Amino acid sequence: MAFVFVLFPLVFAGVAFLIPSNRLRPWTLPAAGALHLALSVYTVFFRADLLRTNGWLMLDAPGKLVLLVVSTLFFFCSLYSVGYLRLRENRGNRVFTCCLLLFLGMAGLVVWSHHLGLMWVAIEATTLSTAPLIYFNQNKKSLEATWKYLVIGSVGIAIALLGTYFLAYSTVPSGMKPTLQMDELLACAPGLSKGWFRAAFILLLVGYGTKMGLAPMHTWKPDAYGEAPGVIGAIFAGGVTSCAFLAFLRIYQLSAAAGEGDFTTKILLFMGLFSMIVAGLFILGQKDFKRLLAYSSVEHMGILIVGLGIGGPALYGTMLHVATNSMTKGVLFLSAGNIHRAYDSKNTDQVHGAISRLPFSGILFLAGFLAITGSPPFGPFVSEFSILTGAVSGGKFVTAGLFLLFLLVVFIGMGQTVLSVVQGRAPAGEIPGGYRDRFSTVFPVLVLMGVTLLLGLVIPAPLQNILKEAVVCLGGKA
Amino acid sequence: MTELLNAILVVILVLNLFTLGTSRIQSAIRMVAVQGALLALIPILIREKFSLTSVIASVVAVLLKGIVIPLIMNRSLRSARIKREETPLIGLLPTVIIGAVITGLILIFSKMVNVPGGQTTTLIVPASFSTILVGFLLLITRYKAISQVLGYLVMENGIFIFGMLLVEAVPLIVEMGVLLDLFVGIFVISIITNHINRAFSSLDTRRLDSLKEE
Amino acid sequence: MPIQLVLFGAVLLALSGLPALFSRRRSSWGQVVSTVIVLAGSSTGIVGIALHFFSRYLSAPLFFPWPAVGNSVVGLDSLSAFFLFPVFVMSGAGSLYGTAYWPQKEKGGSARRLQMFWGLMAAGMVVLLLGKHAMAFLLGWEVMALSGFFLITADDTREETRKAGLIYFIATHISTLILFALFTVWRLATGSFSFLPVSPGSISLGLINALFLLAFIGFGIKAGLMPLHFWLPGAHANAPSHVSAMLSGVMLKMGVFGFLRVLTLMPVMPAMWGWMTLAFGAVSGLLGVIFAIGQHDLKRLLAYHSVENIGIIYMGIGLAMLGRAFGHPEWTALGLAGALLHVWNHGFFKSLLFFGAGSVQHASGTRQIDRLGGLGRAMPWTAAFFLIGSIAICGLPPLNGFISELLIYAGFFHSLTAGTSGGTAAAFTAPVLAMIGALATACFVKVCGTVFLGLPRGESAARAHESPARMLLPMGFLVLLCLVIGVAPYSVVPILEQTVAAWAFPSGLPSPAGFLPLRTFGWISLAVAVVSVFITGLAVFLGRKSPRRGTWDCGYAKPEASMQYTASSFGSSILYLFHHLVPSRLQKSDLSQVFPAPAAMRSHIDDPVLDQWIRGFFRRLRSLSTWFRRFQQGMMQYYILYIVVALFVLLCTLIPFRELLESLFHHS
Amino acid sequence: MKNVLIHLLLFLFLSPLLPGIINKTKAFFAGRKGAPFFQPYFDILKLFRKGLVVSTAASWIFMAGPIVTLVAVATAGLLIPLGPFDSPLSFTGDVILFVYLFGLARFFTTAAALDTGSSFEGMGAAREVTFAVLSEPALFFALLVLARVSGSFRLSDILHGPIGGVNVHTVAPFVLVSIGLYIVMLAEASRVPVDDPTTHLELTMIHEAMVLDHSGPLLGMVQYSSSLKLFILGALLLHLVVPFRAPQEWLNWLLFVAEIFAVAVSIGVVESIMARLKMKKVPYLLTGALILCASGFILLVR
Repeated sequence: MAFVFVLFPLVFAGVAFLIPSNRLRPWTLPAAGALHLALSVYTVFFRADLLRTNGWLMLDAPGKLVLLVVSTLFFFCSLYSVGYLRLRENRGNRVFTCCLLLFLGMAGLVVWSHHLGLMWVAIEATTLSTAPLIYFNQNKKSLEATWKYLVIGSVGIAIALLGTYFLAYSTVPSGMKPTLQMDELLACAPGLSKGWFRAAFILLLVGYGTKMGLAPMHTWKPDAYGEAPGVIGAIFAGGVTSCAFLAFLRIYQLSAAAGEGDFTTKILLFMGLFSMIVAGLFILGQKDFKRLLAYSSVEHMGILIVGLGIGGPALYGTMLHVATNSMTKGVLFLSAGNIHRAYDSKNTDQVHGAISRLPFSGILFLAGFLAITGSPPFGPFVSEFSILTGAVSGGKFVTAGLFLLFLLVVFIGMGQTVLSVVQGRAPAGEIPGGYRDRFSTVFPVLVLMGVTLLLGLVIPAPLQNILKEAVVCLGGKA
Repeated sequence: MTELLNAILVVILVLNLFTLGTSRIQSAIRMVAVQGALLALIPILIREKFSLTSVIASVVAVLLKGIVIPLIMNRSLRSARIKREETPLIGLLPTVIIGAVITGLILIFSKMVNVPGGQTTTLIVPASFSTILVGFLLLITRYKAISQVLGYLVMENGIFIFGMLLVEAVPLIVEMGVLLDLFVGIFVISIITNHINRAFSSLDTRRLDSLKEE
Repeated sequence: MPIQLVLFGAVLLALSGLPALFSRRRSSWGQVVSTVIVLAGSSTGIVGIALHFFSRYLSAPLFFPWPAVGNSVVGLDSLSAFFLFPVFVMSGAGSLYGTAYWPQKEKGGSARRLQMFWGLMAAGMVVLLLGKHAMAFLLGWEVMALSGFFLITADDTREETRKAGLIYFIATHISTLILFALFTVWRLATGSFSFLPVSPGSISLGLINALFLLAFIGFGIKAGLMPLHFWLPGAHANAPSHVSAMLSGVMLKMGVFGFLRVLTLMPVMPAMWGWMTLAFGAVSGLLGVIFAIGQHDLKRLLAYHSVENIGIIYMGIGLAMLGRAFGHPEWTALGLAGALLHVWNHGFFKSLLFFGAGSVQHASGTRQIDRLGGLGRAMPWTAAFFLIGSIAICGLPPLNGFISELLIYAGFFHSLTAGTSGGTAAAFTAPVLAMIGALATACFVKVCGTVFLGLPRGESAARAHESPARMLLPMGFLVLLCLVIGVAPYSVVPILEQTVAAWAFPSGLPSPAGFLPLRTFGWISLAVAVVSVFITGLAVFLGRKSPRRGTWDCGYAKPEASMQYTASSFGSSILYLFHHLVPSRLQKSDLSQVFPAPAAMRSHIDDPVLDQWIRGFFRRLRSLSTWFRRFQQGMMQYYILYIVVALFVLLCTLIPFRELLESLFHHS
Repeated sequence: MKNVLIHLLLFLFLSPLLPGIINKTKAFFAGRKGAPFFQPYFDILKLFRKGLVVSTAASWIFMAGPIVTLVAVATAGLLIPLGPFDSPLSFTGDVILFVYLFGLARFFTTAAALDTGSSFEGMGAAREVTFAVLSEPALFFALLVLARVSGSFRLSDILHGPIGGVNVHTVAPFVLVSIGLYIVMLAEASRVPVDDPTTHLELTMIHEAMVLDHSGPLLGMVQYSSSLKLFILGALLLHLVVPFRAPQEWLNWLLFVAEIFAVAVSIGVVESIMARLKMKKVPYLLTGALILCASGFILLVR
C-alpha cells in the first residue's frame, strides 16, 4: 500500500508534466488530492490489514494522523490552486503542479517510512520538491527566499542526518547490532548508550527543528512564507511542518521508550517556550501580514514542542494540535493570499477594510485569527486548552504561566495587525484588475474553516481513537 | 588497516584547511572533489572482504562527488565569470587558524572523554566533527554563493565520514537515497545560483538581504 | 420547564440577527423583523425566569454533548436566573432603541453586523449564566466578549473607535486567558470541569488562594474594577449608545456573576479575601466617581460611574464574604442582597442614562458636555427620564438606587454593632459610601445642570430636537422599573431571598427583609414622591402666567449663555479637594493684557492606569521587539551561525563538566 | 400621641424663630436694637403673599427645587427625635433615610440653581456640593459613633444613646463628635464661618447665591426650609451635648425649647465674634470636622 501512496502522485506528476495546456494541467492537482484523500481514509479507517507493507514501511498512529492531516489540507489547497492558477495564467504552472505532486508523494513516504534513514531521505526530498514552489513568482525576492530556504533547510537536514547516524551508533557501545529500523530501535531503546542517544536527540531536534521552524532555526520561514503564494504557505505551514514534526516524534518515541523523559523535558520546554516568545516578539508590530503568519507558525511549532515537553497529560492536546493548527493555518494563508491579491500589497499601511472589500476572505481571515489564538469553540482552543490543562495537572505551573503569557503577547501582536487589515475604510483607489472574492478561491477556505470549527465542537470517534493510539505510542496513557 | 584509514583522514583534515585557505574558488572545488572521492574510496580500502553493495556504493559516490558535482559547480562558476572569493567575512588566514584550532581542540577533546564504543583508535569521530565544523565555517564566512555550496559539501563529507562507523547499519537503498538527495540538492541549488547570477548579475550573497525585519 | 423557556429565548436571540443580515443593505424591514424576534426571545426568557422564581417548577440541569471537550452541563438556579433578568430586559429594550438610534436605512452594513452580534451577545450571556461546566461557561464568555468587540467597533471607520476596540479586545482576551488558568487549576483541585462545590480539605490552601486570586483578577477585568478598568471608558464612550448601555448595564455584571459563582463553590472563606474585595470595592467606588467628575465626554463620564457602581457592588460582596468568614449570617444576607439588588438597579438606571446620553448625542450630534445646555426645553421627555436616572444613580430616595445602598448600609451597621473588631473595621467603609454618594450627587447635578438646564452653549445644542418614540419607550420602561423597585422594594424581596440562598452558607441565611421595614421605606418614598410631584405640578400650573424676565445676574448688563457655569468650572472645586489623590489637568489662559483674548478654562483627569501604566508597558514591549528585530536582518551567514550556536549550546548540556574537572585534578 | 402633636407644632412653627434669635444676638453684640424676634415669620408670610418672577432660562426644575427641598426637609423633621421623645416616624434604618433626604434636598436646590443659567448661582451650587462631600461623611461618622454606643440604628435609639451611654470610654468620643457636628451644622445651615447669609457680595456666598433668582412663594419656601434644617441639626446636636433628662415630660419639652434657643444664641455669638473664612479655607474647616468625627469613632472602637 505504501508504494501506492508514494508512487501514484509521482505518476500524476509525470502526467502533469506531459500535459501541454496551462489551463488543463492544474486539474491534475484536485484529481490527485481527491484520490489521495479517498485512499487515506480508506486505508486508515477500513483496511487495518494494509497498514504494514514491510518492516520499513508501515503506518502507526502518529503516521495515520499526519497522513490524514496532510491529505485533507492538500485536497483543499489543490481545489484552491485551480482557481488561483486561473488567476495567474500569464505564468507557466508546469513546475508548480509537478512539484506539488512530488511533495505529496514524498510526504506519503515520510508518514509511511518506519526506518529513520529512509525517513530522512524522504524529508530531504520534501525540502527539494517544495523549493521551486517558493520561486513561483520568479522575482528577486522570491529567488532570495528560495535560496535561503534551500541552504538553511539542507544544512538543518544534514544535521538531522548526523543525528540519525548518532542514533544508529548509540547501539554500538552496548554491543548491539547498529540499526535504524524503528521497531528494532524501540526494542533495544533502554539499552542505548545515554551519551550518544542524547547527542542524537539534540541533533535531530535541531535538524528537524530547522525544518519545522523552531527558533532560532526559523530564520528561513518568514522569507519563504512571505514570498511564496498563499497556497504554498498553507502547504508549508500545514503539511511540511507536520511531516517534520512527525519525523521528530520518532526520536521522541524512542526517548520515551529509553526512559529519557527528564532529560528531554527540560530541553523541549526550553526550545518550545523560546520559539513562542521569539515569535511573539517578531509578531508585535509586524506590518507584513504574511510574515506575521509565518511567525505564528513558528509559535505553534513551539506550542507543539512544549506539549511534547510536558508529556503525559498534554500529549493528547499536542496530537490534536497538529491537526487543528494545520487546518487553521490553511484558512489563514489562503484568505491572506486572497487579500494580498486584492490589494496587491501585504503591508498594513496599504491594506485596510478587507471586510468591506472582500467580505468572505476578510471575515475568514478574522475568523482564522480568532481560531488560531485559541478562542472557543474553534479547534485550536480545544487543543491548546488541553495542553494547558496537561501542564497544570502535571504540576508545571511556571510553564503554564509562561505559556499563557506568550499566548497573550502573540494575541496582542496578531490582533493589532489583523484588525487593521480587516477593519477601517478600504483605500479609495481600486487596483486595476484587482482580485474579487470568487467561488473557486473562497469555497475551499470556507470548508476548511468549517473543519476547524468542527474539530472544536466534535472530534469524530475514529479520529479520537487515532489520537489515543498516538498518545500511547508516545508513551502516554490513553 | 587502521593506519591507512588514519592516514587518509589526516589528508582529509589537511584538505579542509587548504579549502579554508584558498581564495580561488576553482581550486577549492577541486579540493572538495578530491576529498569526496577519497572518502568514497575508504570503504573499499579499509574493508577486508569486499561486498558487492559496498563496491557499488563507493563507485556511485566517487562518480558523484569526484566528477559530477564538481562539473556542475564549474559550470555555474564559469557562467558567473568569477574567480576568487574576495573579502570574506573573516580574512582567509584567520579562518585557516580557526579551522586548525577547532581541529586540534576536537582531537584533544575526543582523547579526553573517550568516546564510548571503543573506536578511539581511529580518527573517524574527531575527523568527521572537525570536517563538519569546517563546513560550517565556510558557510558562515564566505559570501559567494558557490563557496557556501562548497561549505555544505564539506559538511556533507564530514557526516559521510561518521557514516563509516556503521556501514552495516545503513542499508544500500538508504545510502543511495542520501546520495540521490545530495545530487538533486546540488542540482537545484546550482539552478538557483544561475538564476541569482542572472537576476543580480553577481553571486555575492551580500545582495540577497532585502528580506528582513526593519 | 423554566430552563427550556430560557434556552428557547436564547436561541431566538442568537438567530435574531439573520433577517437583518440577509436583508438588503439599506432596507429597514430586516432590522424590524430582527427586533421583533429579539423582543419575542426576551419575553420568553423573562417568562421562564418568572416561572423559576414564582412557581415550584424545579428545572433539572440539562446535559448537552460537546464531544470535543467532554459533555457539558447547563442548569438554571436562582443566581443565574437573577442575573438573567437584566440580560433579557436590556436586549429587548436596547434593540427597540436601536431601530431608531442606529437605523439600517442610514447606517447600512454596520447596522446589519450590529443587529447580528447584538443577538449573539445576549445569547452568549445566557449560555454563560446557565453554564454549570467550565466549557459551557467559556463558550458563552467568549461569544459574549467577541460579539461585544464587534458591537463596540460597529462604526469602525473612526480611528478612535478602532483604538478603543483594540484595547477592549486585548483586555477581554487577558481575562479569558486568566479564566483558562482558573479552570485548569479548578480541574486540578476538583478533578472535573463542572461547577461542583470544592469539598473542604480536598486541596491545599495555596491552591485555593490561587483559585481566588485568578477569579478576582480574571472577573475583575470584565467587571471593570479599579485598576483593571482601563479598557472600560474608551469602549463605553465610543460604542453606539444602546451598546454602551448593554455593556455597562449587563456585560460588566457577568464579571460580578462569575466572581460570585466561584465564591459560592469555595469550601472556606478566609477573612483576607473579604478585606481585599471590600478594599478594592471602596477604592474603585471613590476613584471611579472622582474620575467621572473630571470628564467632559458625557458617555465617558457615565462609563466612570460604572466603575463607581461596580465598586459599590464589590463592597457589598466583600461585606458578605466577611460575614461568612466571621460567621455572621446577617452581614452576608444584607451585603449580598444589597450587592445583588444593586446589580439590577445599576443595570436599569445606567442603561437608562446611556439611552439618555444616546438621544442627546442623536439630537445635538456631540458628546461634549460643555457644548450643550438647555436641552430640557427641546427634549423634555429625555430630560425628565435622564433626571430620574440621575436621582436613582445618586442613591437618593425615592428611587431604586437608594434601596440597594440602604441594604448595604444596614449590613455595615450590623457589622458595627456586632462588636467584633473585624466588623468595626468593615464599618469604616460606610462613610466612604456616604462620600461616594455625595460625589455622585455633585457629578450628576453637574451633568443635568449643564446638559439639560440653563441656556444652549452652542449651535449644536440649539438645534436639538426630541427623539422618536422608539427611543423614548425603552427609557420609559426602565424608568418604570426604577420607580417600582424604589417605592415598592418589598416586591423584589422574594426574588432576593431565593437568590441570596444560593450562597453556600453553612447554615442557611436569614431573609434580608427581616432586618429592615422595607414597606415603611417604600411608603415614605412614595409619599415624598407623590407630594413633591403634586405640589410642583400645582406650582408650575399656577406659575405659568407669572412674568418672565431674564436671569438677574447681580446687575450685570447683558448675561450671555457663554457666561454660564460650565461643567469644568463646576467640577474644578471638587477636583481641587482631591488634587493630591488624583492629579487633574487644569488648563486656563491667564488674563494679562488690557483687552484680554477670549479665555477658556478646562479641568480634566487623564486615566493614569491606561495612559501611564498600560501604554508605558506596551511602549517598552514594542521597543524590546524593535530591538529584537536586528536578529533577522537578512544575511544568511548569521542565520547559519544561529543554528551552530543553538547546536553548540544544547550539546554543552551533555558535557559532564564535573567529571572533567575531577579528572583534571586527578591528573595533577 | 400628645408628644407627636407637640413635636409637629414645635418643628413647624418654632423653627423660624431661630434665625430671629440669631439675628437678635448679633444685633446685641453689635450694640444695635435689631429686628424683632418674629421678623422671619413676617418675611416668610410676606413672600408667600407676593407674586412670582421666573427667569426666561428656567424650566420646571426651577420650581421643583424649593418644593422638593421643603418636602424632603419636612420629612427629615419627622424622623428626628426631639429631646427624650421618640420621633413620630421611627423605624430601623431611618437614620440612612434621614441623611439621604438631605441629599435629595441638595440635589434639587443645586439643580434649580443651575436652571437659571446664572454664573453666580452655578458657583454657589458648585460650592454647596463640594462642601457636602466633606460634611456628609463627617455626619456619618458621628452617627456611627452613636450607633455603636446604642447598638441600634434606629434614629431614636441612636440619639437617645448618650443617656447612660456616657462613661469614661465614651465621653472623649462624644466631645470630639459634638465639635465636629457643630461645624457640620454651621456648614449645612450656611452660617458664618462657612457662609454669610447677610453679605451683599455675591461672589462669596453659597446658599444665598443659589437662590438669587427665586422670588415670592418659592423664596419663602427656601427660607422656611433653611430654618427647618437649622432646627433639625440643632436638635440632633442637642442629644450629644445635653445628655441628661428631667423626670417630667412637660419639663423635658421646656428644657428642649430652651436648649434649641441656646443653640441659636451660640450660633449668633459665633457669627458675631468670627469672620467668614476664605472660600479656599472652608474645606480645611470641614476636613477638620471630618477628622474629628473619624477620630472620635476610632477612639470609641479601639
